[in-house]
Amino acid sequence: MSLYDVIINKIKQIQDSDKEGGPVTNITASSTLAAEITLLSSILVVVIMLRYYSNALMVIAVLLVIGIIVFAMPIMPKLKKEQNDSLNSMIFYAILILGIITTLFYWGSLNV
Amino acid sequence: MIEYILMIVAVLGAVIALTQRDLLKTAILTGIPGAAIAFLFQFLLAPDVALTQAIVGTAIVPVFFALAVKKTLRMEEE
Amino acid sequence: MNPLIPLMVIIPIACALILNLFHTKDRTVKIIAIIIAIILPSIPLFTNYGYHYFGGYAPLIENPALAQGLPVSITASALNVFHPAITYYFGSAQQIFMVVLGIIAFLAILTSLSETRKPSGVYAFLMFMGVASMSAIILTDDIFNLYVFFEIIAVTQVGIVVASKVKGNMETALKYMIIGSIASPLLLLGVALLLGVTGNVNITDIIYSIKTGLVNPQSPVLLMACGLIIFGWLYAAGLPPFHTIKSEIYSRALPHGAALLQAFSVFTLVAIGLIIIKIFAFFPFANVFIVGISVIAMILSITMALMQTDFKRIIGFLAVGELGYIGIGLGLGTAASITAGLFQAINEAIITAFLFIGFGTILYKTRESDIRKLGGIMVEMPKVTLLVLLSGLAMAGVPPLNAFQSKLMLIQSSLSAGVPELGIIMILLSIVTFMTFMKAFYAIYMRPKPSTLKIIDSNIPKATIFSLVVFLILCIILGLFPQIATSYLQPLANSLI
Amino acid sequence: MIIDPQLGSFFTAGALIIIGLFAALFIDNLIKKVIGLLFIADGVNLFIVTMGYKAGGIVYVFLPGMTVDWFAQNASYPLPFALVLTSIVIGASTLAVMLSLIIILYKKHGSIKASKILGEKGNQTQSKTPGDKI
Repeated sequence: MSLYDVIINKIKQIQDSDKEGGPVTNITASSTLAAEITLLSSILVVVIMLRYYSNALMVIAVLLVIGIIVFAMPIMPKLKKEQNDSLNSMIFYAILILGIITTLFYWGSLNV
Repeated sequence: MIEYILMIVAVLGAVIALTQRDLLKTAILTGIPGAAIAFLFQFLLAPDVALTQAIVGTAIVPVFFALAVKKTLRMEEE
Repeated sequence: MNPLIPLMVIIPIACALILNLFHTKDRTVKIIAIIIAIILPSIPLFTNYGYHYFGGYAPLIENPALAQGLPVSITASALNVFHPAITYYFGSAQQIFMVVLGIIAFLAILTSLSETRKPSGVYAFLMFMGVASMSAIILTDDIFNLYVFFEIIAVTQVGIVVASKVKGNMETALKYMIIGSIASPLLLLGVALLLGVTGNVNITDIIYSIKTGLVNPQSPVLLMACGLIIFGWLYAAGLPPFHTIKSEIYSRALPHGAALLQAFSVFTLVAIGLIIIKIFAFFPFANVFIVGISVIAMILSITMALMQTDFKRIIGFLAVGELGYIGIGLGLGTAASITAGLFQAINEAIITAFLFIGFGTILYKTRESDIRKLGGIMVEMPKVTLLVLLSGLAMAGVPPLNAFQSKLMLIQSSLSAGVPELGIIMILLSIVTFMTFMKAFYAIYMRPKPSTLKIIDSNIPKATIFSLVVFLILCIILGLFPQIATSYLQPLANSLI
Repeated sequence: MIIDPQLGSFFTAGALIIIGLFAALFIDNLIKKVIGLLFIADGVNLFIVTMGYKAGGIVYVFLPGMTVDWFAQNASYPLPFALVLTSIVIGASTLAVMLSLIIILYKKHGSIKASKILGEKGNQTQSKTPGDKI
């Protein structure tokens, strides 16, 4: 069994477990795979941008991201579940981001 | 001294309003922080804002909530 | 003083109120709405550049008659140049934004009037009210005025969603409103902190105070204000964490409503984004943050678009993802990148409206928006299919069309700014955008038709096809002659550096 | 130790904003959630008014007998108050829209719990006749 089959089967398994999405077709599975690859490759490129702050940090972050890729492979179904349409989770993320923004701008900017 | 009492009333009123199980009580208690803030505006040298807040915060908004509660559920669901 | 500048806001508001009066009188509504909608894009064409002071209260320096009797302590200080009135500024960039907004509004209103059998005065009221507040947000130079219209536009967007009869629209509207009620008081708090630090709500004066050292730029309160205004900006534009609700809003509106709603988001993003980079130019972290959140917006929205099965939601997520390009352009902060970002904003507004109205024809024919249940529409309407395909090509940035020019400019400016990674991400994600579009396009148009699909036997209205053709022509013109738009945008970008 | 009234007022405003955010985040009942949003708006209004306050000052009404300089030094700053008037009215009107939407949704679902009626659902939208009148 090649790696592709392993990943596709895992994606299908995860998508089967939530019944709301309807039947799992080849199109949905392969687009999940495409989304997964897009996510990982673009995150890797983003992480490389850390070199403007510090090279060592970039190396550590790249290794960390690669580690996450290997161990938590189908990230996209989980990410989709996280970004659902529930009001409570939307408010939670809004307030979380508000907290992050205020922290970054109020304290972080004084020393950066 | 009165302003400190008003500040405490505003905060406590907000907390008490949110902890009621009877939503109609919540709706009426919403007027307490509204009124306290209106008095506080008067103290903070803004009489015109205080007038508006007194009308909106103590009369209109609680009535809105009470009407909404009347049209929906009186008690909070489990 | 220029009397035409306030008319850009007043005419749509007046028209909205009149249309509300004529609700149920179909013919009157149709005629008035179309006449006013034609007038909308043409006013900015005939307006001279300049300032408009409401009430005529010009700054003292321009108003010697008033300044005569005042003590020297006022005329000699900075008060002499401050703007006492609500000020609207109309420049070349505002001109092209207003024209594009007017064209999109005209086509959206035209489509809505022709696709609905009974034109509704209330729906037209909401559309015009939205256009009016959007014009005010583009024109205003006063940050509190911006907040007021920000609230009006939020309520209008909710109204446009509630007025559509799409399933689940009320729930979405309430969610949008509740989240908006968290975000907009915090934007107001940001405005208030700016007011508290500088004692002013006029943007030009705030910048003057910061530049001339009347205010300490490193004051933490000012930085906090920056953070809160950025939070409000995220909500208005629909960048993360608000990308889910924003795409949901698009998918629960009617197609012409969605075309208008996305134009509102694009222009609000540009207007408030420009204010942020104008006021907080001294603070490089704001730019870094804008670039970061834009990249996150692009990645999250485009990957989420791939996972959706509802084509309205797919376009909704793609529309939010494309906003990231504009954010990157604004955040990089060079003259070339800001020009490219603004040009991308214009293209994005046109192309997404094109896509929404184009895919709206499927809803008109089948009342179905789930791509798993659709198929074989190409046979039914080959001409519209070609137009929709072209809109997708435009969004992906295929050469003769407009987004190619703006994306190329963005990538070039990111290279010359020394951040080639952003260019790589932009190329990668525009390929994935195209792939997402092609997935939906294949499933809807080219797959064999499922037997359960019922196609309603009515022709696509002429007005819809006319709108699509106009959008296509705009795309081709801007793609072949990008300097038409960029020459208008460059002065603004240069003034920001 | 007694704190300055202006500072105390700022703290009250901050407390109201935080109570509001807490209610919006953790209370599941929609009406209470909306009350929380009202408290956020109230807190922000109080914050803005407090900014215009001047300790030991007078109300910003120019009475005969005052000189311009004395008035400029002692009057409170009226611009924030003008903003708050607008903001109070906007808050009340958006509140009315939200409550009416809640009433409509209650008639549809028979519940006002956010997790029940605004919870996680499928992403499918199905359009009814878009041609119908609104």
